Amino acid sequence: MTTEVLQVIRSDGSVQKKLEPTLSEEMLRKLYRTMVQVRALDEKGMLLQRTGKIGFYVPSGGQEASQVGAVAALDAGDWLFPTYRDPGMALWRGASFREMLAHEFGCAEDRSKGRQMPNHYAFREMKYVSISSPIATQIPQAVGAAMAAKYRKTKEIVLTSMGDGGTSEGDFHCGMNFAGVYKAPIVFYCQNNQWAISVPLSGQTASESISVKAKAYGFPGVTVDGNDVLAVYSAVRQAADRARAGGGPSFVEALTYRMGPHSSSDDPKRYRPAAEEEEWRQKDPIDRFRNYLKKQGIWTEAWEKETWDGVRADLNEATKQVEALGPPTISSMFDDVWSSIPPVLQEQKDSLIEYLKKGELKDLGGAFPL
Amino acid sequence: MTTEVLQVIRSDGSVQKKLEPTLSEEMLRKLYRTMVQVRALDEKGMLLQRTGKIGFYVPSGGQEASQVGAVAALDAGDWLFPTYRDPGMALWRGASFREMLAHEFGCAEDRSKGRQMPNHYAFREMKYVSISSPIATQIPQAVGAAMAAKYRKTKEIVLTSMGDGGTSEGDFHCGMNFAGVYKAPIVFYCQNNQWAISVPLSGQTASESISVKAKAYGFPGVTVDGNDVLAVYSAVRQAADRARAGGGPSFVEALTYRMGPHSSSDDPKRYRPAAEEEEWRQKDPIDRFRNYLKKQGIWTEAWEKETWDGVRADLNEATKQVEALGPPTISSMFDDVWSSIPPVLQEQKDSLIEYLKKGELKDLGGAFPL
Amino acid sequence: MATLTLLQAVNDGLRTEMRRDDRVVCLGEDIGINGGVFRATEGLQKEFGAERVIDTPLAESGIIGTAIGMALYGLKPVPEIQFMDFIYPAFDQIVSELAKFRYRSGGQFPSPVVIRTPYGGGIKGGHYHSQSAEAYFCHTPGIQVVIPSTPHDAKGLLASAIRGEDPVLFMEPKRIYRSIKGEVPEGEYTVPIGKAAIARPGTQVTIVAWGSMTHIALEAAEKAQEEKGVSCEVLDLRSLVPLDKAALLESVKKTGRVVIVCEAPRTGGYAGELSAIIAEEAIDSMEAPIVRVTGFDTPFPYTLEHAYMPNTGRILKAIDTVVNF
Amino acid sequence: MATLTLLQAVNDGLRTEMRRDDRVVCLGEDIGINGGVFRATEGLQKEFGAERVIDTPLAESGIIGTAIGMALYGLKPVPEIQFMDFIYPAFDQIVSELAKFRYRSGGQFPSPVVIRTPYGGGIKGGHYHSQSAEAYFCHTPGIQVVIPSTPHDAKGLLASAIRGEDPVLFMEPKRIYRSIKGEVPEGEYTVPIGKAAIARPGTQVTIVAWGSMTHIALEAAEKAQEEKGVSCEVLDLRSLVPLDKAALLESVKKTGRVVIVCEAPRTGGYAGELSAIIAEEAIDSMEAPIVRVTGFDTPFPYTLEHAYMPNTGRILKAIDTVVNF
Ligand SMILES: Cc1ncc(C[n+]2csc(CCOP(=O)(O)OP(=O)(O)O)c2C)c(N)n1
Ligand SMILES: Cc1ncc(C[n+]2csc(CCOP(=O)(O)OP(=O)(O)O)c2C)c(N)n1
Ligand SMILES: [Mg+2]
Ligand SMILES: [Mg+2]
Repeated sequence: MTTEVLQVIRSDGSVQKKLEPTLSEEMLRKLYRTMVQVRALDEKGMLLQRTGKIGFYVPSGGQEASQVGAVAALDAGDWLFPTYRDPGMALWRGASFREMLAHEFGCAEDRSKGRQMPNHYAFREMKYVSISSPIATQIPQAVGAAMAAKYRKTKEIVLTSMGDGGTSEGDFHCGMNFAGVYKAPIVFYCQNNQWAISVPLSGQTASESISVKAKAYGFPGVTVDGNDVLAVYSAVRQAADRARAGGGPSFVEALTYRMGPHSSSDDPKRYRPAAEEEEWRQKDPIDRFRNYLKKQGIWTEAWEKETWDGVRADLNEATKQVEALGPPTISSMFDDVWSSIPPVLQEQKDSLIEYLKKGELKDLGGAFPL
Repeated sequence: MTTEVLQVIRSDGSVQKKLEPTLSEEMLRKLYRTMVQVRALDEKGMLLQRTGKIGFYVPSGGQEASQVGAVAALDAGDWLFPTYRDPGMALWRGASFREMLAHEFGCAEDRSKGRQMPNHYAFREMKYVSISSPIATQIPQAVGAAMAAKYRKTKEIVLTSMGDGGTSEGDFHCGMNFAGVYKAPIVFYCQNNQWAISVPLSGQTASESISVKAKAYGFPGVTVDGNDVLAVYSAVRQAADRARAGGGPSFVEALTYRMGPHSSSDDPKRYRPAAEEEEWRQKDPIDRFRNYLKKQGIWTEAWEKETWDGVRADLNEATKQVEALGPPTISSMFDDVWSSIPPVLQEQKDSLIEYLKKGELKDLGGAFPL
Repeated sequence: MATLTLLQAVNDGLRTEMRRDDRVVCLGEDIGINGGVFRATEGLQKEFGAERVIDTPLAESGIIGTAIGMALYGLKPVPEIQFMDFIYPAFDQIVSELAKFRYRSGGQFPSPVVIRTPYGGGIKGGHYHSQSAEAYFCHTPGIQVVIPSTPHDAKGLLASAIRGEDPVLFMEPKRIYRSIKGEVPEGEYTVPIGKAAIARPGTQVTIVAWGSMTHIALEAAEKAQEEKGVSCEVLDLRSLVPLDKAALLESVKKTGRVVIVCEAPRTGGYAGELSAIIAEEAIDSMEAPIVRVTGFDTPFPYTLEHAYMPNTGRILKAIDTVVNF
Repeated sequence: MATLTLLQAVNDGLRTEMRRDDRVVCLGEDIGINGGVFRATEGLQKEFGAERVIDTPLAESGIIGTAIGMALYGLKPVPEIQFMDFIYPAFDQIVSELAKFRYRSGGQFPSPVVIRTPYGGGIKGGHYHSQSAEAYFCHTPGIQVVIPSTPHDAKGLLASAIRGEDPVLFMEPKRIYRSIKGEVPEGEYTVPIGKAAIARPGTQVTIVAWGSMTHIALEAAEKAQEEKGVSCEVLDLRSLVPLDKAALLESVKKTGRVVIVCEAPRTGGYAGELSAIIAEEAIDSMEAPIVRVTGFDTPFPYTLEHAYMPNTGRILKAIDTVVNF
């Protein structure tokens, strides 16, 4: 059995008319621009890491279409439970480079107050839920939010993102099963980028596809070309409409590829053939979409340059600003464990601050404000 | 979609010839006798609990065919990772009533030394692995044993049993997925008795059947009539043969019904309609098999009586013997945490024994040997 | 005021808070039509419907995971874990997620989930229906650990937990679910989290306890008074985290002698933490070494549970030890 | 003898035991062709094949669950959990199953699994790549908790763990994976589990530590000697369970002053247990209250990790406190 793969834009940019979504030119341009933003942020992130300015970075190059196409198919009020490889979902919803970078630097201005590694964003007002490192934990949480939305009889739905590796965790199973039972308004969205660090898909599961797993929970699953932003958009849109109309959960698998290393700590040469990377380079999601925009008469050389130059200028400006920001205060370490600080923790805080005030700041490098 | 249900013995005892396994008369008699043993043990167990002689009991009435048919389809050297509702698997392999009851009473002679609640058997030499209360934990363990058998290139295979509720736990997913990836020689065996305490199947999963879940892991799944001992036998046998031949895992779902309460602590009247129980009573697995044996000319009134009388006599004799056995020594509480007792625990043991020797035994009811 | 069992007080507490605030939802295995295997949620589904009193599939990680999502959304979920022994499949969701959501998001995403679970030995539940796992959670910053020992506190502390903004592990001593009765005010009231109670005033020895051990400690204190004329103060911690250190140290400084009772295995149990705190901060007042009366470093046995669990005899012996030091 | 890093010693230890006994198999995420994300299993799959050095799907409960099954069957599985922060999905398999199998089956089904996992802070790993979760497992009867601090001990303790008959949690201090080097004998040898080591002899203060904290303690001890002339003994516990209580009490009775260093959150950490034991059993010898130098009761922060973790400055302050009491 082979799984059918939904595609809208063929590699030459021509289109399967029947499946093509009707999107405004503005929307198409925003899709492209956001994909460019993701790629530019990626380059910057890896550079900052390589030059020692930030400690870690998770690139998502190659997955621009699958991130951006999915979020674009939702309403602004829908909830996102993303992974560390979904910066595009935040950028689409209006996160600024400054906000993203303040997080990579872990500085005082970081929304998460420097408590998590880079790429673990959180944006409350965008309903972009705080990302966790433990894989797949967001999946049942997303189902809970969807159940809550249903209980409140709102029209909000939820999308949760995951990797191919993430489908192996017990929490994937729990979340999927609960959603099926409660007909929760949710889209399960898997970016199957073929690898979980060094483990290829064949080492992850023996199922004929990832989308077929939805059968185990009684709702539909489809597989789409994840490097085709319009295919992703269409599939997620359909799933979202279904959820919003009370039809319950759906599963969407997007076939894509992580072009870079798993993270700045990883070296993919150890485990995967260069030829495979090269093969996927030919399927670059930005190139593909550019071909489409060309065929639509939207794309021009000048607009391409303007887009990239604009994005890069924003990014460089943001980098400069963020480099000048300071780290969080040491006192802030004790905030947000609870809604208010209990006496035992207050004592710990007081004793650390008192100790540091007694001139022991050198132990901590000196540069950190109390 | 409705799932096909494999059946060999129709309710009147007539047979779907094509599917009928060829079993010796001796084997058929042993199947029947073991099913009778299970039912008799059940009656005794509930009685002992109701009269306060044991603290707890888990009946498995209604599921005699599904327990016994499955274990009978295996080789004696195959491993079992069962649940608390599988006494029939132990009885088939030769466990005596005395051994079973010594466990229900939690006395010194109990193989588990009185450490677990009733129905949590363990028989090393039968490869009947120690049963756990936490649901579904045995599933990945069973897969590990199967992987080990494969590594050792033996012909042993593994069967793990679970309830319908058990399929919802993360460990079900982990075990199934690992088995698919490693083509482990294992049979996943689900006794779908329609209820997980008070939760009906529809509240457990939205999938069209339980056996369809195997698709998510890339191996076959079938559904059989679990009150038809020959259908169970055939399906498990086929799955076992496949595993033994290197074909990897299979999933077998047996549709059955728990006729009694979930346990001696449960009252099913609170949550399920009497009519449903009545409907299933008509499908009694022992009656069904008796009809078959009649048609085969094996069954006689006299043999029926002899079987029941023999089983009941054994059981009464065993009960008498076990009632006379004493509890484990208090010292034994400190054994088997580790292969040998470490100093810190030795101190704890010494201090308790010393305290009890100082005449404080009354605190502990007095009746317990040190 | 009605006289209720601890179990009825929990039920009353849930009902009262659900009537008060439609954000409160319950979920768990068998909590609906069956009213929970102990009947703590009896009648709630009937009153509030199946969308607010939700029977779940058999998956604790799913229960806590979805509860977290509901809390992030703005509800006040109160999941039940049927026995505390079965909380471990949800350990990752509790320790990595529930306890850390507010912190890791810089305060953007609080997740106020109240996990209710019956815990502890003394009901002949054996290996897997008897554990007292509070120590794991006390060592997990970000989750409060609350354990009532009376019907009055059960309802009042549960109300505080549900109205609060922080995750709470609410452990219910199932051994005394039905055996301990007491006056419980009708309608709404709260008992603050983070305040210990003096269950019995005394002057010579402080016995620290929580949950069902409070009652064993009280029995021992009675006997010590009657049989030996020793006056014991019994401090019922009520919340282990946040700890009422002030009350603890005050009692200890008064008596100078301490017995800590904890039914969990000894090594790494919360009694050790209390002992360490007292040794560090009140050593000057101590007239004798602290004695811990605890479970043993073995899994929980079935037949021998009475030998495993702290009882009045062992507490009396500990009282002797600290008094005659 | 070769000079190896701690990481190389682990790798050497695994290879040596795998050569010695074909029952030994390794499994975990990315341990095969990739050699583990830290390279602890580098080259093993090449030497022993993919059936003995098994890359697994991404599911810790599956890893530990299958490892238990292998052990029941008669193998000696050595699963790796990629970071200790990710051990929690397997918590149920470890706590309910691995630790209890022998006991609950009356000794019929031992399950000698050795779980290796890198733990601890100091590598800028932030919230979820820095935790020291030993306390949870120390409170779980049935599993040994072993933590080496030198290459020599890493290999020797790992050999003992693998040859032993009990489940072991083998925690590897990743902060010093590469920074600590030392002489490691070639071929087979063992270091016994359950014996502490005196990492530095001294007379006035006992500093108790384990894992990477041993080296911070040693630095502090050096400085205390140099700067203040205070002689500190550093006791490296090496195994937390079973605890070498004799060695602990011997040192404490000699010095009368104790500092315990533990990088985990303070409340309920293993330092508290040690403090409790010392207070109970050696109070007569104590010249000053015990001081614990620990992480704080917050989740692990990223940017501020240096402020969170115990450092030489805080240990020196603690030494001052116990000396000047
Ligand atoms: C519970 C857990 N186990 C292990 C890890 C270590 N880890 C981080 S990412 C990763 C692979 C994830 O693969 P996949 O889900 O396919 O997502 P991708 O990185 O390919 O986007 C692993 C094993 C983790 N973060 N959490
Ligand atoms: C992890 C866990 N959660 C909850 C329970 C409590 N419990 C015991 S049996 C049971 C229902 C099991 O249903 P199923 O798997 O269908 O098996 P059955 O009892 O019907 O044979 C529950 C919820 C448990 N034992 N373990
Ligand atoms: Mg992937
Ligand atoms: Mg069932």
